[in-house]
Amino acid sequence: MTLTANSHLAELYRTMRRIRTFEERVGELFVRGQSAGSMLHLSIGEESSAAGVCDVMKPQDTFTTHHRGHGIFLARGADPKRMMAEIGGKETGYCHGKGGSMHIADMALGHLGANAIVGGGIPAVVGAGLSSKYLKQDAVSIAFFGDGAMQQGILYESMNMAALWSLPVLFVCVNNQYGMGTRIDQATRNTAFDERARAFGLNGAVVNGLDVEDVRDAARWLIDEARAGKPGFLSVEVYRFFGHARMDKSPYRAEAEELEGRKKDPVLFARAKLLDSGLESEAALDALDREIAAEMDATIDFAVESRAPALSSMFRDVYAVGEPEPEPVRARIDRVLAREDV
Amino acid sequence: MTLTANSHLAELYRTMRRIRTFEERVGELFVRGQSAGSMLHLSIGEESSAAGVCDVMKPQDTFTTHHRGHGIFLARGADPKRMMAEIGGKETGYCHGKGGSMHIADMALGHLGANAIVGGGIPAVVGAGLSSKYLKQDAVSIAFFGDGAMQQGILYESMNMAALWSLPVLFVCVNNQYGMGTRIDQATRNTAFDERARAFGLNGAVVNGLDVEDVRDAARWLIDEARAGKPGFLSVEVYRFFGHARMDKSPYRAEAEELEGRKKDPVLFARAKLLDSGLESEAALDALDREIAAEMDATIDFAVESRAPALSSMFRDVYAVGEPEPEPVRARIDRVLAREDV
Amino acid sequence: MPAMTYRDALRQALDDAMTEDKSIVVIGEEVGRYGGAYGVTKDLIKVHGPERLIDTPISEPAIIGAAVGAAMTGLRPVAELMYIDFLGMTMDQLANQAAKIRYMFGGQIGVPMVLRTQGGTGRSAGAQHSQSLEAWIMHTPGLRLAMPATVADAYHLLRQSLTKPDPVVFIEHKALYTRKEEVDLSADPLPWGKAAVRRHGDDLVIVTYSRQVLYALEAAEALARNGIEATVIDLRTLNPLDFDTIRTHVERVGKAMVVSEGVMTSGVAAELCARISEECFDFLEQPVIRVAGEDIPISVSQELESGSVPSARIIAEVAERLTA
Amino acid sequence: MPAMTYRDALRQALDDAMTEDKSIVVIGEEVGRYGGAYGVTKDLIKVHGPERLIDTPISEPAIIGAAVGAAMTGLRPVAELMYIDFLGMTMDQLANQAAKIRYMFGGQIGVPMVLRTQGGTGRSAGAQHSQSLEAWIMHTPGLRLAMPATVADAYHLLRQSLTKPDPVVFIEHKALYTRKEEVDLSADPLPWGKAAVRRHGDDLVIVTYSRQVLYALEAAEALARNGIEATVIDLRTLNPLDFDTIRTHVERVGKAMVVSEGVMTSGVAAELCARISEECFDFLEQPVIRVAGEDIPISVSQELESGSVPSARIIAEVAERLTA
Ligand SMILES: Cc1ncc(C[n+]2csc(CCOP(=O)(O)OP(=O)(O)O)c2C)c(N)n1
Ligand SMILES: Cc1ncc(C[n+]2csc(CCOP(=O)(O)OP(=O)(O)O)c2C)c(N)n1
Ligand SMILES: [Mg+2]
Ligand SMILES: [Mg+2]
Repeated sequence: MTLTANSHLAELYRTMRRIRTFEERVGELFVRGQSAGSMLHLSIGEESSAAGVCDVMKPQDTFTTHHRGHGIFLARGADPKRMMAEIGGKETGYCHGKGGSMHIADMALGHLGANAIVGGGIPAVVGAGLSSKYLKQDAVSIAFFGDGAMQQGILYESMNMAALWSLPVLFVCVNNQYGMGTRIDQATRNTAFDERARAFGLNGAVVNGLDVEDVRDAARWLIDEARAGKPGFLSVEVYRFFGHARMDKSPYRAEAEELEGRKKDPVLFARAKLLDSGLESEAALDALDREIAAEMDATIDFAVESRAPALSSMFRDVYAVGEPEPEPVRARIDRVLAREDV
Repeated sequence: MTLTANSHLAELYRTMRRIRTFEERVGELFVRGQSAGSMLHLSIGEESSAAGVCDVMKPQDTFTTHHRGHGIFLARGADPKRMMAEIGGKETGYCHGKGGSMHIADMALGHLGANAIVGGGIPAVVGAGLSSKYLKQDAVSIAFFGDGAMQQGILYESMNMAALWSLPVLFVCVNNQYGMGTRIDQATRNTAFDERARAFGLNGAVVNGLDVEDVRDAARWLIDEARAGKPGFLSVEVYRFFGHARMDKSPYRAEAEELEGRKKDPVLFARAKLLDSGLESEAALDALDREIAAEMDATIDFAVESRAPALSSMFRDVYAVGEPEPEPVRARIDRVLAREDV
Repeated sequence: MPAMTYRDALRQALDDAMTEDKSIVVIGEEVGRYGGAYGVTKDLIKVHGPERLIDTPISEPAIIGAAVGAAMTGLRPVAELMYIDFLGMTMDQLANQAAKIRYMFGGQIGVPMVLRTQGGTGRSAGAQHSQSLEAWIMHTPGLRLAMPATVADAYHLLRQSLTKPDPVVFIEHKALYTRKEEVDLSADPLPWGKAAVRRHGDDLVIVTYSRQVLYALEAAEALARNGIEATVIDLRTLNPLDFDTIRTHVERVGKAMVVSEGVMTSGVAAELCARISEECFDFLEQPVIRVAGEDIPISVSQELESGSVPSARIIAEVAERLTA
Repeated sequence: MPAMTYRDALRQALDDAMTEDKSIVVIGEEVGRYGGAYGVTKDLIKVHGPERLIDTPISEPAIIGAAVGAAMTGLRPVAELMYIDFLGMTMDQLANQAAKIRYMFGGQIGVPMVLRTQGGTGRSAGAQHSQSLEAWIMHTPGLRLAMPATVADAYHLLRQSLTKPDPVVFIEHKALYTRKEEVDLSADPLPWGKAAVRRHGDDLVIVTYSRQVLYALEAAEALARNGIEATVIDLRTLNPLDFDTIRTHVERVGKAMVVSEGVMTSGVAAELCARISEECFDFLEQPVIRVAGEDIPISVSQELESGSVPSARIIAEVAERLTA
């Protein structure tokens, strides 16, 4: 690590660059036909939401993410190799190939799980907030989700409970302007989402995601408040640089809009800020970027070289170890067909 | 009808008195053991919400209600005999004894149905609004529900759609301060419900339900706006005079609170207003009340004397007439057991 | 032995479990101050406090979702759904989250929660408050399913459910709350997952659960007066399913009837009938007969309501023909 | 005859139906501008306009609820649920409202809507995007259920569904969209509710639906090479269920296998197995065998995913043993 890292912004930059590079490698894994399926949702363009919020989380804090959660998990400290292996459906992945990109989790890092159901992971943080309060864990629980989830009713039920019970909970909307092909103003009449949170009695804020330090500052306020019992909501305004998933070329948005949107690049912005302020040199940042590239290249090799899970592992972990297990269909049929020896 | 009815308020009074008296008779039906079950939710104390809103509805307008919807249906012009028969589970009821108090409906009056699911009838008005807009029916569709439904997520999904699509829809919360034993401030942090509606881009208003004319005026504004394409939300603040359902004695609220709450009586308030303003005489109102009492007495007789539905009607109306019908279990078993003659 | 109601046994189970295990919290509508719509949690708030009897807004999806999150972070929540009919709002949190979390996450963590609810007919509560939806649960891998028929099981199955590492859906029957039995709760309970043979007979096996156990026993008494002796099996839990007990008796007797209050088509009775037909094929003298709820919604009219689900009379009548 | 994909047949059905019946509107996520997550509604917005291809927010419960209300007031909505896995959020609106409205209201009105969705495995989409939940629907009185396996049925069943007075759940299979067949859409379709006998044989009857029809046919070809001739029945609709066709063939042949991609326990295969076992009891030479999805969630790992549901190979292997 050649970076002088004489500022915290450099750390944030590193986190964001790692996310960006990782996501690029996920794209490669897909192109090489080594990913488990094509439902891969890249968080390129959204790195500031992940880096900024996770930066002010404490070790005991917990979180859930949506389907576009690679960046958040990385920012929280995930091992990119185990992530990539999971995205490839491999035995060495975080979930041994059962979860994949959309259902990755790691209890050690307080990652209560990504979710393929839009809004599906939101109410869990209310429960985690209850645990924190009742068991005095001093943990804030954060739900990350997209702007699409702003129209899922369960969000308001969850906000309402968090406010009613004064729970240490934060709701973070990664507002990348689109849910698949639907622009936020095609999904709702009033896009000032913080008003909703306030109407339910929460703190609410909107922050431009261009500058990760702004995100971090907003998150710090809201997390501090949440820890003290006043839950909050934060919308981080970013732009989804690419299609919804790997197969989507975003034909529903104009190229001009995309070009404009991609100018809102939190990684490049942080880089420029570091250089402008003289905190880091171009050479040091280039070296860092190369180092990250190498690190992330290795994740592909790791994933590709890892084994698929053994077929027999299929029946594992439906229930806890030692509990009655599901009987394989084959075993059932064998018994029925073998009945002549009765 | 001996009432001079020289004012519209007198009409509203009549509507409210009919509701109150009807509900009292529902209570009697239950006490006499002639109701179908005990899940009867009286709207005594809430008459102004029903009378005020229905007063400004047009014939083509449609609506759904919650489980406490007798008053709304009556205000809309329902036949109290058929209502009482339905509450008794009788063949002569609106739904031939299948629906009962909580699932009563009448397409002729645009009543798209009461609902035993808190919030369950809300999204239907979005669909009715779509029909109205697409088929140019010029109809507003109104969802009536209790304050308890303010914490059901589907309400916000529905509000959001109504606002997004500029539908002729109105959401009316009959805020009787309680959902079963839970006071509104025990269910939510911020009880200013109109803020939520505005945060979703709807018109929002709160009105004190003491004076039915205030309710009517608020409803008129919101319904006019809705008809013109701006959906709205109205919370009518009333007090639930009695227990949640027939078995509930409300031990969770203080007697002093109940006595205070029952002072907020929209029926007596309208009566006093009529008398104070000299629009009606005490004698005329007494005569009206007696007339209504007699009318409602007759509903009990009608219900009690009506037949239970024939057992065979059980298999009717699962699907449309002429479509494949469900096979009775008995018929299936008969066939299986009669197989020896194959 | 003291007589106790089903309701009080449930309450006692919660009370005892909460006393022993401080991680248990009850979360649901009206579970605290009100004491539960059917009185099961009555006054528990006075003993265990409002932080452990958590009254919620009417937000079923988030109630179940919050229970999932709480179960993942150190609590053992008992989420109450006032009526099983509200499952339809919560199946995402239950079937996509609670049931699958251990599996999707490769065994990292479980969701030790209990979803308590009640179902069935008997109170003229109509189509949206009288259903028997256990088949949805039984069809969802990852969810355990307990349905007590007796007062003792109300107690013991709930206590056992509250020790399980995986989500348990615990379905009470609304018509049983006031049922009283003499019980000795200190007697050793049957193990979790084991069916109870409530009556022994050589002419017919009736396999059932929940309220229909009582109907089956009533029918068996009537049948006995006509010289027909039925074995009545109370499954107690549908997941795990104790098929060994079913097999033993069906193979011994050769005739079986399965009874479920749920809608017949694609219901629990179908699974039981299929399983017996497959596995006991060579022993069956007659087809396995399903006595189950009609393929229709439930009406408020008492006549239609009681006419649309099995009764002791119908069970007896069919049993008589089956053994003729 | 022109070759056409399953996807295009569905699209054509919607297009033709919308041209004929102006009350049809499509309502769902990404159905308009985007053209559907699987492309089924591609460019229909250009033909029929945005008032009839209604892009919605991501609000599944309200989408179904809005469709119910629209269906009661003059429209014939096609509500699209992008994945059947999202049923769990909508079962209240579907099972408590859509399915029961005609009944609860005493026959006053129906809910002529179609819920289009897709299910099944095949895309490494994981536990929350690969389920086969048709059993929940089949267990709900009031809902019709269609599941096309062929390109022609994709067209005709959807057209027929769009004339029905009651709610129809129409489940496509995600692995079939790109499947191509030569079809003559102008040929008379089978009536609604009638099963198709896709292959005739005297040794075994395989009863199935949706993608498993293709696997069964593939297995039957393999079996034929070993001299075993299977009848393959494609149910096409699960409600109504054409049991007469099943009965005719099972009674003729004496051996039956039922195949479903859904989880085995308490699933559609259970209903079919139970029904055949009851009704064809005296004709069965062997127990009815269920080949179905494992009682586990679906993994993203391709190996685990494909290993957890039936395949042509397994069907053939079991059939061979069953007929040995
Ligand atoms: C309940 C549910 N509905 C629909 C989908 C299909 N879907 C997956 S992602 C997505 C868009 C989500 O948009 P947003 O929440 O803004 O997240 P983003 O993809 O922009 O990160 C949709 C509709 C889903 N997975 N879950
Ligand atoms: C989805 C759902 N949850 C819970 C219930 C049980 N329940 C019936 S009425 C009620 C209280 C409703 O309160 P509110 O909406 O304020 O209406 P009110 O009874 O005060 O008129 C509850 C919890 C239900 N019927 N449906
Ligand atoms: Mg988005
Ligand atoms: Mg209320």
